[in-house]
Amino acid sequence: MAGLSAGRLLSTRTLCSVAPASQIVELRDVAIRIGATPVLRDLDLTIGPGEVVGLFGGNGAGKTTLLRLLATQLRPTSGSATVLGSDLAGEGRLDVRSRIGFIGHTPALYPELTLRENLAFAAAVTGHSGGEVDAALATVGLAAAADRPVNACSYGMQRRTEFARELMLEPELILLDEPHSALDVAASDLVSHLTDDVVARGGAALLVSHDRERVEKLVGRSLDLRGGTLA
Amino acid sequence: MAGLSAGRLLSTRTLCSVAPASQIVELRDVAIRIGATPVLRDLDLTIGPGEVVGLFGGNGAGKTTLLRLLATQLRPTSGSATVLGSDLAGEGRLDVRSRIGFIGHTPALYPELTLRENLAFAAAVTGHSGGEVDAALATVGLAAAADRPVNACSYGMQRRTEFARELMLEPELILLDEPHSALDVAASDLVSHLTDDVVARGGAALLVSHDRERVEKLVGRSLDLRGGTLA
Amino acid sequence: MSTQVALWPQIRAVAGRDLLRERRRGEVTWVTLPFGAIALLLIPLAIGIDAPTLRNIGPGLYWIVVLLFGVLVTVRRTGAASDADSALSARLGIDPGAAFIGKSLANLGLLLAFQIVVGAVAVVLYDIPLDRWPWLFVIIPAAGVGLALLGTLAGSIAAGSGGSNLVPFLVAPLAIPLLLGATQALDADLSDGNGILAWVLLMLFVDLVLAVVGVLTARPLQETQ
Amino acid sequence: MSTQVALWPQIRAVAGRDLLRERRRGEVTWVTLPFGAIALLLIPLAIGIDAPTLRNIGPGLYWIVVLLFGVLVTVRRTGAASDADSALSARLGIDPGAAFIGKSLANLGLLLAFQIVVGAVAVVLYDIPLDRWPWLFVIIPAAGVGLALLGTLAGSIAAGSGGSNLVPFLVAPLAIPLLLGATQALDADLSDGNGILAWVLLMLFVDLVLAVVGVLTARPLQETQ
Amino acid sequence: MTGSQQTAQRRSWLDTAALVALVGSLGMAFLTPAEATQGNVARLFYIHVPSILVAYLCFTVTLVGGVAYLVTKRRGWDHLALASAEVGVVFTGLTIAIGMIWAKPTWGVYWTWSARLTLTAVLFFTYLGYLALRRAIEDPGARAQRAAVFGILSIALIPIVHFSVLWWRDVHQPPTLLRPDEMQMDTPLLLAFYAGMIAYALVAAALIRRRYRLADLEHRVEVATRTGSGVIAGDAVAAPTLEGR
Ligand code: HEM
Ligand SMILES: Nc1ncnc2c1ncn2[C@@H]1O[C@H](COP(=O)(O)OP(=O)(O)OP(=O)(O)O)[C@@H](O)[C@H]1O
Ligand SMILES: Nc1ncnc2c1ncn2[C@@H]1O[C@H](COP(=O)(O)OP(=O)(O)OP(=O)(O)O)[C@@H](O)[C@H]1O
Ligand SMILES: [Mg+2]
Ligand SMILES: [Mg+2]
Repeated sequence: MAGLSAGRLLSTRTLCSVAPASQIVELRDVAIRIGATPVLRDLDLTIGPGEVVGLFGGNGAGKTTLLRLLATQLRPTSGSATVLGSDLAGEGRLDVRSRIGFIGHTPALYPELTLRENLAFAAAVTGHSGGEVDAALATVGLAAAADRPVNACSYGMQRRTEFARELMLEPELILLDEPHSALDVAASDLVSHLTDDVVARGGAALLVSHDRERVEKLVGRSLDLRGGTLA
Repeated sequence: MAGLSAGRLLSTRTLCSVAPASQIVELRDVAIRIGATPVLRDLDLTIGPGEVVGLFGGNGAGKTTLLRLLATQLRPTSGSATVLGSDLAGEGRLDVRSRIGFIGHTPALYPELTLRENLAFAAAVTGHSGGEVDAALATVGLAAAADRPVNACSYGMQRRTEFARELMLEPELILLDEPHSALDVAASDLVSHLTDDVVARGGAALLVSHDRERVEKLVGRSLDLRGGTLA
Repeated sequence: MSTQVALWPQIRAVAGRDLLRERRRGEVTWVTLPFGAIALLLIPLAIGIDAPTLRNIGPGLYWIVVLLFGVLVTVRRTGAASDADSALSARLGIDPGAAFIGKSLANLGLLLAFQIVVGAVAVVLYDIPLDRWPWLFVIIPAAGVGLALLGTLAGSIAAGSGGSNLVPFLVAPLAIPLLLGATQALDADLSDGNGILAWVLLMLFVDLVLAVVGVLTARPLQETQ
Repeated sequence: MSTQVALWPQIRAVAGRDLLRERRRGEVTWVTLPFGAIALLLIPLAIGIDAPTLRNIGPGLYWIVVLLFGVLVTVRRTGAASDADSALSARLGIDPGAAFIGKSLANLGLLLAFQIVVGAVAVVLYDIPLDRWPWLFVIIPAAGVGLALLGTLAGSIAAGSGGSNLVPFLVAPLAIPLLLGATQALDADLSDGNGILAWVLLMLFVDLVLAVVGVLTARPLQETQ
Repeated sequence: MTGSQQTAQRRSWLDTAALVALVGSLGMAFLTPAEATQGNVARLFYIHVPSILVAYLCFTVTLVGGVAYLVTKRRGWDHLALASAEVGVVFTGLTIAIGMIWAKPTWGVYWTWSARLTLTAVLFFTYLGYLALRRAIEDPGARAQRAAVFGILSIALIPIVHFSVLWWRDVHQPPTLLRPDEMQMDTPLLLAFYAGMIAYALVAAALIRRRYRLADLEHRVEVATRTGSGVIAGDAVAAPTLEGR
């Protein structure tokens, strides 16, 4: 248990200590219950490097739950789940977190801090520089709004900031939950820009959406979640 | 100032004491500042009974701000603003609140309460019956999930619950902020169902969206918000 | 299309909602209440006093804990107005006066439970003599009502822009008469019921003032949110 | 694609974030701190005691207020993990130990400010004699460190499922030695520095234990959130 | 050995030893000479003190089990922590009950303000809290980890309870037994005390063993039911029923 050795505090840390995985996501016979409620069952899913996958399904089907599993926010109740070579049931999942990008329904930003402060924090804990922060904000078109606190920004501006964060952090797996919602016409290309970026680095992307027409243009493979499992 | 007479507490209350307005929304030369920041200016807008209006504009243009003004959550900084015959700058706006429906970016639901409890509360304070609650939940397809707490429901389920609330409360003006986002394919007709419902009662609807193609099919008139004002 | 909504159902719905949310979250039951009991326990350990003195100052300590933690009960998270919360209140157009009374009733229920449980702990821990226990049936509710109203008022002031910074300054001066009334009414030096009565009347007067002020200012306060 | 991130920048970033958020919100400055001072003022009113006694038990009351409100400082809203908050921590993969230390440092800063301001109020209000004031430069930080660590630990335990209900049970036992050390170290009965030293050492020992336990359990606690 | 065989199992040697030792120690407690000032009531000492010391021991085992679980992640350590915490709570309760019975004739009240009494109650409630925490968390892994942390932190109370009589002025007896400098007891009394210690320790061990088995069975049931199928959460959401479509 690496975490129990206090010596780690004094040393530096290797985020990528696992061997490069042949597959980015590997789920085998995974089930998830939340409390007593079964949400997902019999899930088998493999996503390899360079893949962009679309995930569709009705409201409450379990799409967000699956993304949260892959983002290490939930643990599988049973089955074997591996992301970037790290077992999602074990403690090792904490170490791949910084390599997995996630944009969910609710913006994960500190409401009191400005957009720049939010990104600067993300940069500081992941070893990126301040220059990258400004570059990312400029990419998403928020350079002029960088010093506005998040709670004084529109919903779309908050989502754009999350895209800026992911562009800056360069994850190897990006999970996008309804990425087009709240982005205006000019910004909607951010989605493909981000997935292209990740894929170009040998990563993979998983996109959840209800707008099949629009998203199927971006993905190489589509999955349907129905009855708690992939159809 | 009706609220200052404690006698009202003992009597019953007439929510619709104003005379039926000829226009549902009337803004003349309205400006809104939040703190020191000017967000909207020179706004002129009239929406009559039976109208369904689409509102478009880029991220941060001020669409949500305009809806919040009409929902009496914000007050105009200058200009004259009337909704359902009630002046939005004055205290009377408190009395038209129950007649204005609003579905915003973030679900306005109590996270600890179940879907049914949330609607039952809304019903109780507006004088609707428990039967109407169940009917509304059934309409949006959530009858079987009615006893789940909001924080154990997916985002789409939460938004559907808000549609159920508005169907039950039968507002005379309905304000929808990106109504299609989070609704699955089967549920996306809820938007037109709700606006039809309001319009059929002589009300009006205002829809904000980034998906112009989809929303222009539903609306009779489109507005563009640019540079803080309606183009 | 005119809807007639009586105020009493609104009051009941608001109080019911607050109590239900608290039951689901258990913030008062599981955090505030145990902390209050633990505070009672820590105080004598910190000031290191003996049993007789403790019996003497016990009631005062009890009321202090009720006051300080009572404020916590009334400004608890489920009671506090979050963004979604205030959007919902705005949507439903609940009468501000009815909302004030409903919230105060819910607060009162929680406060009474808090007072009784923590009171039992105080009696056991500090060995407080209960010679004049019948008065408690007046004093505890009178203090509870006052604190509940005060807390609700503080909450609605805090909900306004920039207002939350001023809550402590507002609560303290108004809490002092309540605290004084409650402690003096149980003071062992008072030999007759009349002395108690005067303090109880002071508390009831404060309660009345708070109720009237609360209802009358509910609308203007709501309006400036 | 391996990224090497040293822990010290992470610690600094976390502490900086917490302090910045608090500065923007002003929860401690404008709510907790005034309430603490007001509590000090109300206690003698409630227990109705005279100046000499007050001078005696004053330090104890001060420490009680620091403890109770100190816990509030550390579990304040900006420090508490909201949903978006924990989603973000999960996204960034901050080292759990570094996060623990960073948060504790921020808490320590706020607590020291609280201790000093409320301490000044206590000295003025209660006329506490400060014969052995140089010791304060050890005792106040020692108590602050302990409470800061304790609060952070309590916060991360509360962040998990079902855990928040138990924070009071956890804080109390660990707070007792801190409280004891702080009050005894300033007890007027101790005539020599040795007596004080023993209590200060007790506090430092508790601080050390809390720091070690906090860092070592950070990972398992994070993992179960 | 299957689960049903385990539960149906006859009393083991440990159970027998515990029973014999318990009877023996109670016998010795009554054979010792009556105490000078308090008389027979002082015989409660032979239950009061051994039971709290055994409770301390149980809570220490909970700590050890917790640490070992965190290091090895072996389920068994968590079962041990749970079992010994439960038994410790029982023995703490016994100490308090006997103490209160003892207090009535000697101090005139069942309970009074005293640091030791109060802190013993805190000890009792803290470990009740430990057990409550375990009930509150559904996920077995998360439960074991959080409980372990709680068990580690709560151990701080034991020295506090023990030293409380020295740290605060107290009506309760100052230490007579566990004093580093000298023993203040006569030999027969001391023998009866040691007999009590051994007896209660054996009783605790027997109870812990049984509870450990039970925890193991509970865990197996949990695992077995977890993979069973139920109604999937998403099936509760239907398509909207919009009339006139
Ligand atoms: C009312 C509840 C009581 C409680 C909760 C209580 C609690 C305790 C505890 C926790 C200990 C073990 C302390 C340690 O060594 O760590 C203890 C020891 C002891 N108790 Fe009590 N006690 C109570 C009443 C009494 C009474 C009424 C008497 C007799 C007058 C008594 C006599 C003793 C003695 C002689 C010891 C052994 C002291 C030593 O050698 O350390 N207790 N008690
Ligand atoms: N509290 C505030 N203080 C300062 N500026 C604010 C505040 N709230 C909103 N704004 C600004 O007002 C502008 C309009 O915000 P609004 O939320 O109305 O945009 P929007 O049109 O709804 O955008 P989106 O499509 O992203 O939802 C934004 O530029 C925002 O930064
Ligand atoms: N904490 C919880 N307790 C019980 N059930 C839960 C909990 N969280 C989620 N669920 C259930 O799990 C199911 C899947 O939720 P999820 O958020 O993954 O759906 P989704 O596919 O993302 O739907 P949407 O399209 O509406 O976003 C839902 O039916 C929901 O009710
Ligand atoms: Mg979802
Ligand atoms: Mg908007």
